Parts: sequence; C-alpha cells; structure tokens
Amino acid sequence: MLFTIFAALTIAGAVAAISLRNLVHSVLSLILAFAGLAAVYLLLGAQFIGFAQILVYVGAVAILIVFTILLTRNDGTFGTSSQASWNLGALIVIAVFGTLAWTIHSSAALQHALPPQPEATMQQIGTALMVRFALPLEVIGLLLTAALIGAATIALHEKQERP
Amino acid sequence: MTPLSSCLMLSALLFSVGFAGVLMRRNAILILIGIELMLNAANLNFIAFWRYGSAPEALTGVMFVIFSIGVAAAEAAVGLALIISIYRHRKTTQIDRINSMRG
Amino acid sequence: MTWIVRNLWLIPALPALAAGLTALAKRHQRRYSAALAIGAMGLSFLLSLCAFSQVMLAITHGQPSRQVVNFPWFEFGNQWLKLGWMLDPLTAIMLVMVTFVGLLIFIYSTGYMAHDDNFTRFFCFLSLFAAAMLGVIIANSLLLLFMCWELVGLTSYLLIGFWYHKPSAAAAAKKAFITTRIGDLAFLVGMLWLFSQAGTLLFYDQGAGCLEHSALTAMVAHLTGIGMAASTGIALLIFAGAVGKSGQVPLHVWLPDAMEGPTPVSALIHAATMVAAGVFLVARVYPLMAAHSDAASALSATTALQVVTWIGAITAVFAALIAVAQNDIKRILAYSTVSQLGYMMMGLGVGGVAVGMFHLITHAFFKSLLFMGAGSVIHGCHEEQDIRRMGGLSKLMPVTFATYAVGMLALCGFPLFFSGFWSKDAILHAAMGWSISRIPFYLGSLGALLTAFYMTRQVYYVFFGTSRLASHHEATPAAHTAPPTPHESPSSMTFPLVLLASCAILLGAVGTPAWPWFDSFLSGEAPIFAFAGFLEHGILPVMLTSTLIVFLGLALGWWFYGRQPILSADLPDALEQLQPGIFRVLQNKFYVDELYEHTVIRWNSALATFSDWLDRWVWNGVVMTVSNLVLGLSWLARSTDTYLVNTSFDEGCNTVTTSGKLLARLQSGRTQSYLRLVGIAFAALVLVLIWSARS
Amino acid sequence: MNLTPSISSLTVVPLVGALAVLALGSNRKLARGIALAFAFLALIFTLLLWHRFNPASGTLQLEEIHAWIPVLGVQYHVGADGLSLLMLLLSTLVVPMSMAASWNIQEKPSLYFALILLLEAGLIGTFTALNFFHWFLFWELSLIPAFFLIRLWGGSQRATAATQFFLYTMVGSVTLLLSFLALFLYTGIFDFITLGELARSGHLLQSLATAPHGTAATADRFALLICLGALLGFAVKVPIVPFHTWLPATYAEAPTGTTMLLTGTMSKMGLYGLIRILLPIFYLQMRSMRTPLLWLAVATIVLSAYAALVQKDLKRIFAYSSINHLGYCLLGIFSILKFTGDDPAMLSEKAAALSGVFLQMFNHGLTAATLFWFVALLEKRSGGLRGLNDFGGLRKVATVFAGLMGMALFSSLGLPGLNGFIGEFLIFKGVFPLAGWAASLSTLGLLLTAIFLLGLIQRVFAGPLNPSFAHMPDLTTAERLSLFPPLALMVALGIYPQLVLGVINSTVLHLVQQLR
Repeated sequence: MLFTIFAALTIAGAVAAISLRNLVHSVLSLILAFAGLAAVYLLLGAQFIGFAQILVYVGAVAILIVFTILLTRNDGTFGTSSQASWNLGALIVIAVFGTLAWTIHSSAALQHALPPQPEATMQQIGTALMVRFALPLEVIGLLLTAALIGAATIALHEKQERP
Repeated sequence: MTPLSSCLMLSALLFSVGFAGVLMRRNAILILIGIELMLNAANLNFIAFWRYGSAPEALTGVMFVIFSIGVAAAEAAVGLALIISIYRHRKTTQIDRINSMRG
Repeated sequence: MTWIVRNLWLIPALPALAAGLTALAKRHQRRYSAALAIGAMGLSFLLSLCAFSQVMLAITHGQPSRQVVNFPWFEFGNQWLKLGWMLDPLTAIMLVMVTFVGLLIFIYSTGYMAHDDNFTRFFCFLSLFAAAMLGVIIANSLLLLFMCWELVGLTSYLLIGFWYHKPSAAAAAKKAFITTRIGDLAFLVGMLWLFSQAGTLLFYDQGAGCLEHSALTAMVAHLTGIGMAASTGIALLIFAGAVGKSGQVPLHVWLPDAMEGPTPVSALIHAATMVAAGVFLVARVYPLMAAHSDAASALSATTALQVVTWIGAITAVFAALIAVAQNDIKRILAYSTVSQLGYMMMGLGVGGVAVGMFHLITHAFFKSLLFMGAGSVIHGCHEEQDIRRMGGLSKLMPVTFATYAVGMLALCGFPLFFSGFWSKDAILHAAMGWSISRIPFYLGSLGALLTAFYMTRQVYYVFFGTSRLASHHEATPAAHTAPPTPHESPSSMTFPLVLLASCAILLGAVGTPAWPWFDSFLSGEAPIFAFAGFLEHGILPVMLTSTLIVFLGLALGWWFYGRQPILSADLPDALEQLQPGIFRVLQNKFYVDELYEHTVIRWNSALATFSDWLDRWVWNGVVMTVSNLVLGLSWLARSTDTYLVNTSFDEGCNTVTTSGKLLARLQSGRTQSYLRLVGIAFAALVLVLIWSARS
Repeated sequence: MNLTPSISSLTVVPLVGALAVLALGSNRKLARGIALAFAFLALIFTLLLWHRFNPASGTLQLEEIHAWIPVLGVQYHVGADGLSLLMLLLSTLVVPMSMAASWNIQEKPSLYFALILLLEAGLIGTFTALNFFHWFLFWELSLIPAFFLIRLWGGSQRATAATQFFLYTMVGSVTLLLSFLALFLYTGIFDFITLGELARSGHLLQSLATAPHGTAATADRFALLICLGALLGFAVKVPIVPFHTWLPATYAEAPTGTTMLLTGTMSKMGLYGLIRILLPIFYLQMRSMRTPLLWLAVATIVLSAYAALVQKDLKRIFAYSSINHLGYCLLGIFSILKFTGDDPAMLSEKAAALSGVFLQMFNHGLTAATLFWFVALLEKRSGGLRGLNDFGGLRKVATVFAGLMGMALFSSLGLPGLNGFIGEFLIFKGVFPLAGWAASLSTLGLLLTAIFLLGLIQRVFAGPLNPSFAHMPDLTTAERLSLFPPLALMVALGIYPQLVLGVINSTVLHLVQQLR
C-alpha cells in the first residue's frame, strides 16, 4: 500500500519535472520524485541507499541544477520541441515503455517466491566497500575528483579569459 | 503482481518519463533532469533485483547503486558545467541551436 | 758508426726547416728569409764537408767506405717497410757539390731576385728544392729516393712557374712536371717490379738489399716471358725515370721550356743538380744496370747499359745540333745541358760510375757558372734574352765576361787547364774502348765539335762587336725611356761567379789520368799519383783527337761569327745564309714539339673526348634508354589509369559522395534526434530478441 | 665502470643532434652551433673508441649483440675492426668539415644541419652494423637525407640530379636486398659474420642446392646470380664504370657541403660493403669473375681520368677525379682475388694491396672533401661561378688560398710527402705482383690525374689576373684555422702513415687469412 503511494508520488514528481514550464518548478518537482524514490528504497530495505539518495540527489544534484538555472538565467524559451518532433518523441517513448512493460510482464524470472528479507547493515556495506570493492572505491574517488576539477575548469575557463 | 514486477514497472515508467523529457524538451537543463530520472530508474532496478533476487548477501546490487550514484554526481557536475560554458558562448541553453557538430 | 753518419738526415732537414719557416714569413721579411735559407744551406754545406772527410778518412784507413742507417717506416701485413740513408763516396761527393753550388746560387739569388715581389717565396721554394735534392742523394731506399725525386719535380714545377702571371711560364711548368712524370711512372713500375722481385727497396742492408749480390743474382736468373732477365727490365724502367728527369731524348722537350723560370733556378735546378739526378740515379743503381749472369763475359756491356749508352750518345748530338741554331741565351745553354747530360749517360754506359759522375761534377760547376753568367748578362741588359740584340758586353761587364769565358772554355773542353777537358776526355776514351760499337765515340766527338762551335757563336754574339741593344730599342716605338746601357751586376752576383770559375779550372786536377783521384775515391781506394797514367793504352791519342776537335770547333765559330763583327740584330745568321733549310729545321728543334703536338697530345685529347662522349651518350644513353622505356611504360599505365580506371573510380567516388551527403543529413548535430534513433533501435532490438527467443 | 662510449651511443649522438637541431634551432646561428657541437661530440666519441680499440687484434671488437626479431634471425649486432674504425673516423671527421663549408647557408638552416646529422647517423650505422637487417636500414637511411639535401639546396639542375641519384642507388639497393633475401630464404641467416663462416665452410652452396629444382650445379649458378645482385648494389654506390653516370651530375648539382659528404664518406660505403660483405661471403663467386672485374677497375681508373680531362666545371673535374681515385681501391680489392693458397709471399702482397686500399679510402675521403671545400670557398667568393675558364691568375690576389688548395691538389695527385702517395704506392705494390698488367695500365691514370690537376692550377691560379677577381679576398683567419686540421692531417699521414696503418694492420692480416 505504502509502495503504491510512494510510487505514485515519484511518477507524479517526475512527470511534473519534465512538463512544467518554469524551470525552478521543474526542479522542485524533481526533488519530490527523488524523495519518493528514496522512500521506495527504504521500503525495499535498502536504508543506506535511501539516505544516500536523499543526500546526493536532493541535497546536491538538485541544488546544483538550481544554481545552474540561476546562472544561465532565463533565456525566455521554455518551449517543447516542434509539434512534429514532439509527436515523434511521444511515439518513441510509448514504444519504449511498451516494450519494457511487456518484457517485465512476460518475464519468467519474476515468478520466484519471495526470499527472506536480506540484511544490508551499514557494517556489511562498509566491510564490502573496504574489502571487496576497495579498488572501485578508489577509482570512483579519483573519478569524482577528476570530474570536479574538470567541471571547475570548464566553468571557470571563460571567466578568466574575459574579465 | 509480485512486488518485484511492480518495482520493475515503476522503474520502467520512471525511465520512460525521463526519456520523454530528454526527447521532447529543448532546454538543456531539462534534458539533464530527464537523464537523472533515467539513471534513478536504473538504480531502482538494481535495488529491486538485489532485494528479490538470489544471493542478496553479496550486496552486489547495493554496491552497484552506490557507485552509480557517485558516477551520476560526477556526471551532473560535468554536465552542468558544460551547460554553463555553452551558455556563455551562445547565450542559450536550447539544445537544437547547439548543432555545430552537424555533419 | 760516427756522429755524422747517424745524423746525416740533418743535411736535408736543415733546408727543409728553413723552407718551412720561410713559408710562414711575411712578404716583406726579405732579409730574414734570405738569411734563413742561406744559413741553413751553409750549415748543410759544413755538414757535407764533415761527411766528405769522414769518407776520405775511412778510405785512407782502409775501412769500408759505405755506411747505412735504416729505420722502419710503417708496417703492412707481416712486414715493415724500411727507409734509410747512407754515406758512401758517391753520396759524399754529390752532397758537397750540391750544397756548395746551392749555397753560391742562394747568394747569387739575393742579388738577382732583389726586386721581385715574391722574394721570400722564392727562397722558400729554393730551400725546399735543396732539401728534396739532398734527400735524393742520401737515400738508401729506392722508395725514399723516389719520394724525394718527386718532391724535386714539384719544386722544379713551382720554380719554373714562379712568374705564374706569364702564361708561357705556367705552361712550361706544367709541361715540365708532366713530361718528367711520364718517366717517373715507368720508374714507379720498375720500382714495383724490383720490390716484388727483391722483397725490399733498400739498396744496401747487410747483404739483404736490392743492390746486393743475392738479390741481383736472383733477378738475373729470373727470366720474363720474352726471355729478358728481370734485372734488365727493371733497370730499363728505372732508366726511363732518369730519361725524364735528365732530359734525354725523347723526353727532353721540357728542359728548354723550363728556362721560363728565374735564372738562378735554371742554374741550380736545370743545370747543376736536378737534371743531374737522373745521371745520379743510374749511377746509384749501377750494380743493377751492370748485373749480368755469370755465364756471360764480364767485359761485355749489359743490355741496360747499351740502352743507356745509345740514348746518351744520341741525345748528346741531337741537342748540340739544336743548340747551334738557337737565339735565346738561356735556351742555348739549356740544349747544351741536354747534350752534356747525354755525355754523362754515355759515360755511365761505356765507362762506369766514375766516368759519368766526374763529368756530372765538373759540368755542375761550369754549367751553373755559365747560367749565372747568362743571368748576369740578362740582368745587365734589362731582361733581354736574345743574343742577336746583345753584343759588345766584354768591355761593359768585364767580370762577367771573364768568368763566362772560363765556363765556355771548360764546356768546350779546352785542353789541359779546364776541368771539362778531363772529364770529357775520360768519356771519349771509354767510348773508344767500348766493346759493342765505335759509333758512340764518333757521335761523342761530333758533339764535342758542335759544342765548341755553338759556344763560340754565343760568345761572339754576346760579348764582341758593338752593342745592338740600343739600336733595337730605337727601332721599337714602345721604347719611351732612354736606351738602357748594360751594366755590371752587383757583387753578390759576381762573387759566386768568380768562385765557380776557379772551381771550373781547378776541378780538372782531380780527374786526370795521372792522378785519378776521383775514380779511386768512388771505388773506395786510395789514389796513386803516377805520370805513367798518361801512357796507358789509348789515352794520348784520344787526348790529341779531342784537342783537335775543340780547336776545329773554335775555329769554325770564329770563321762564321768572329771574322767580321755582327752589326745588326735583324741580319740573318751566318749559317742561315749558308744553309737556310737545315738551319730552320734546327731552329725549330727538329719539330719534336710539333710531332708530339700532332701525335701523342692529339691522341690523348681525342681519347679524352671519346671518354667523355662514352660517358654522356653510351653509358648514360643506356641508362636513359632504360629510364625512357620505364617512363613509356608508366605513361601507358597512366593513360590506362586516366581513361579506364579513373573514370570508373570517379563514378564510384561520386556515388560514395552522394550517399555520404545523404548520411550526413542524419548527422544533424542535434542530440535529440540521435536519442530518438536510440529509442527506436532499443525497442526494435528488444522485439527482435523476444521474437527470436520465442521461435 | 667503463666510461668509454659504445658503438650504439656513437650512433645515437647524431640522431639526438638532429632532433635537437630541429627542436631548438629556430635561428640560424643556434642551429649551426648545436649541429657542430654534436658533430664534434661524435668525433670525440670516435676518438675515445679509437683509444679503447686494441690494434693488436684483427677480429671484431666492441661488439654488442641483442636479440631483436629472433624468428627472422634478426639481431642487433654491431662491432668494429680496424676498417670500421677508420671509416668511422673519416665520417666523423668529414661531417664537421662539411658543416663548416655550409656555414653560411641561408635557406632553412636547421633542416639542413639536421639532415646532415641524420646522414652521419646512417653512415655510422652502416660502418658498424653486422646484421643485414639493420645494416640495410642504415644504408637506406643515409640515402634519404642525401636526396633531400640535393633536392632542396642543390644547383639549377637539382631536381634531375636528385632523382637520378635516388633512382640509381635505389635500383642498386633493390638488387642488394633481393640477393640477401634470397640468401635468407635458404639459410635463415642475416648475420654477415655467420654467413661468411658458412661460405668458407661450403655450407652456403649446400643450402642453396636445397632450392626447388636445385642441384649442386644450379647452386653454383644461383650463388653467382645472388653475388651479381649484391655486387650491382655496391657497384652503383662506389661507383664502378659503367654505373657511374649519376655521380658527376650529382656531385656538380649538390650543395658543395653535401658533395663533401657524398665523396668523402658515402662513396666509401660501397667499398666498405665490398670488403666487409661481398668478399667474405661470395669469395668463390667473385673469384670466378676476377678478370672482368679487374678490367672494370682499370676502365674505371682510365676512363674517368680521361673524362676529367675535358670537363669545364671544377666540381665535375673533382667528381671524375674521385671516381678515378676510388678506381685504385677497386683495383686493390679485385686483385686479391687473383691467387689462392698459402704462399706467404702472395699473402704479403695481398696484405699490401688491402692496406693500400684502406689507406686510400681514408686519404681520398680527406683529400676530396678538402678539395670540394676549397671549391665552396671559391664559389662563395665568385658568387657561384666555378667554371674552369671563369678564373685566372688568382694566385696574385689570393696567395694563401692558392698555396693551400695547391697542397690539397698535390695530395690528390699523389705527391710523396702528402697522404695520397702511400695509399697508391701500397696498392700498386700489392697489385703489381698479383696482376701486373692491370697495375701497369692503371699508372696511366696517375699521369692523367697530373695532367688535369695541373691544368686546373694553370687555368685558375696562373696566368694574367682576371680583372673581375682583382679584389677577391684571400682566406680569412677563421677559414685558415678551420682548414688547418685536414691539411695538417694530410702532411702527417704523408710523413707518418703508421698512424693509420698501425691500427688497420691486424685487420688486414685477419682478412687476408680469411680470403685465400
């Protein structure tokens, strides 16, 4: 029951995020969608992921987008694509969703019985991250640093050249 | 409908909505938002398969999602930086005006 | 081994050092360079006297008169090539002669060349020449001798062309070098042959030298394909080198032209020393020349010596004939030199080393005397060389005249008091006793007659009568100065003349039949004084004959040129009036130069042109043909390409371009259109997968 | 620890130099300075190698072997004996001279000097490589810079000359390559030393007999064919008449500094190949052709000397004179094919001829390069004129110039006391007993050399002064100083040839022992 509510909340937020004309409103709806999703994670027993979702997406990404919107200001056009390409896009989206849904529906792999609820404590995750996934963790750290520097460089470059 | 398939359906819906945003809006920021949604849909899939799949004690799905979130954060940072940079050049964030890569 | 033998190398090294230092001198450092050259030469002279006395001492004490010092030079394969020097009577006597005459000519040159711009360079070349010539003399290795021999040729070349701005001088220098090099190449081949036969080029090396008994025996025994002993072939080839250097027929053509050089050069190089090097070479390798198999009689001359004799005799007469009709004072002397060198060769051929060498030494003194006298005359007459325009100089240049007369009488062989008489007499005596033929003797006598005649002619032209220099200068409009009067030369020039004149007289004393000091010195024996020497078989008749011949020559000269004074420079020669045809042939030197011009030189340049043609048209032609063929093929291939391959290829290209353009439209640069395609593709893919899984 | 450089490091020096010149040499002075510094560094390395070299041993020294492509039998194998060392010294000596002669080049100086250094690297590699694979790489490497040097900086006919040069040598290289590929096909060996040993033991012919349809008889013919192919490659490079027509045009059109390199060092590559590669591997085949080869050598000597007589361009005269001088080397090399057997007298003659050949190679490199240098100096003063009849009486205004060039000319003419004589003497000394007729005919070349060189002196330096050169400057102090080393070396070698002969003698003996 809870799942249905949160799912509806998520979908509603997502639809609002992509269809609202005001960009700031879009972002607020996006935050709603992210929050809904976080709730779904909690329902599914992945507490860590749920909180990470809120921290990263709601706390960081969404704020970042807001800043971007403020920085680029409003260039006056919120419009969707031209009518023809809008139609085409919609058609394609429906096709994709259809294939996905049909696949999920007809998949035999989904007919399993429910297994016991797995434990995903912080300790387990921490141990796994530090032992089995130590190298990927390092790599992701490196990637983040690189991305950070890269983003800073790309965004700052012009400013320095044109004071 | 089993819990797994409903999760997957949610994920598919979310993905389609994100995809629709990417395809049907012209503002680069909105496209980025769409992409974020698609990523989240994928994350949801991982969690669902971890929760209902076999050998959940290996934590594979969780790990995947953790790294995916990391990558997504990086991607968002770089993508937005690019958008700012492009905006400085072209004074627009409309994606269909940015077509200098045309063949 | 005494100090002087060990340090004999100093004798050539000193002038070489002087040459090196003078080469670095500035152009205006005249006194410095002259002093350097003369000082070095003087020291060499003193050392040569030391060497000479060393040999004298050795002979009087009955010790071996030949001492050698050999040293290794470089290695090839398993052996070292050795060079060395030696001191023997022949070396000693030549050393003294060359350094003495050289010293005098150096002193003379300071006067003669005083006004020349390139004074320092002149002394540099002269010193270098002296060094090389002394190297030839002391060499105990045919290779070392050859090397110095070539260097002598180089300095001769440099000095003949000293006044290089005169084209004739430059041409004469080149001619001299090349003509002598023809002989030198034969020499080189002979040397190589000798090397391969004897295994060494050292003359004397404690029994292992190439002029010593074992090597000679082997070479005599070794017969070549045409039945000639190897020794004969080698000797003849080496003699060819001597022919070139000593201006023997047929390679004599360069020597008269060499008179283009400054007169001291003519005196030193082309009268006294270098041209005599050929004679010296024959004397040096005399054991090889005279080597005969044991079977043959020791008395009969070897083939090599016969050739030497004949070439010498022919040259003696041939050159003397030409000298009769020349008008250039130095050319007359040059042909006279050629003729006298012929005598020396003949002397070597018929009488052995001592006979030829004696004439070489006496000739060196009186011929350099004559040349320097001629130089003095030319200097006094302001560079006039034509004897027809001289005359009457006996009163104006008394010292020159007196010394010139001494030289002339010595050259003619005036009896008893002049050295030339004794040396020439020795040759004629030996020729008369030659076992092969009497003809060389007759030729020699004829040469003596001609010598006396042309020298009388020259002296009458130059020194007697009235001066024709002034009249000539009046006749030419170019004379814008007052007619120059001949004057006596400075003392630096007359002093050597007097010294040489006394030598020309006194030297005769050492080679008379009564006291054959020279002969015995060369053979390393103590001389014996005995008047009985005159009474030896055939000596007195020969002396009488030659005396008669000399007087006949002098009288003939007087008859043609002395009876009435020569009045005008333009008057034809007395002989020309008598026999114009013969005179013209003689005046044109038997047309030998023209003969060479029309044969050897022309063939040579024809061959050169042919070779160039071969290069340009045949060798290159083959290459060009091949390359043209290849080019033709490639042209064919290109046309095929253009009209067949390219057309279709272009079509293909167009198709590709068009389709490319079509495809490029897909490349809209719009991300969304790409994503649309991705979406379609994804859906299609899933459908296909599911469908394929189903079926 | 041994501080002396190895052969590989010597090869690398000019390569690094070329890169450095290209990278740093934006202006002319810097470029030539760097280039000269590297050229001198290479010279110093060579002298250090020379010092380290043990002259008492005739075998290869300073060897370096590294596996490279084992499947193809390719090793990196370098080493030097007396001959290699002599050629190394010559190359590293001529390169600075050539640079000095091109000191004032105006167009793209950094590229020019870099190409020269590259050429030097090719030369050093060729003279030390012992495996066909990289030997051939270096052989070709030296060709490419030479082509560009001629093509970009040459005279008015440079395009034709460069193409002719390139195609000619390329054809030679191709036949050479084919020959060695054929050898490799049947033996599987690229190493020169091993191939030489195979040839001596007779296994080479056996291997060739394994060719399809091969018998002992066809093996002989096949070996001869392979030998001819390789010979052609070297014959073009030396060159041997009638494969020489590229040379006069190339030498005349190349910039004079490059001509110095071409004649001083590149012409030695062919001779070096003949001695190091062809003779040990194909001794039997070469021996069967000895009489025609000797005739070719004599023709090279005599015809080129005759052709030089009628040339009107100084560079062409020296080009033909160069062919003539190399002809003596050919004569020496081919004459040692004459006798086989252990007769010590004959071995000694062969040693003399080979010693002479080595010495002559060095001497000719030195002298010819110096002569072309003088031509460069003359061109600089005359504004590019270099015809035989363009000058006259220069001795009056340029005494030192005339004197020093005269010295080089007389060295080329073989005057005793200068370096040219000993080499020629030793060659003739060795050849005369081996092939007397060839030696005697070849003396004609000596005479003709004298004629055209003296004619040159007569036309250029003697006679009345040509008024257009009345103010020609004499040699400057810098020019005198830079000319001093080669001229001093000429005199030193003329008086004391043991300087070189001492180093090569054991090598000569070793070679003679091999070739009998």
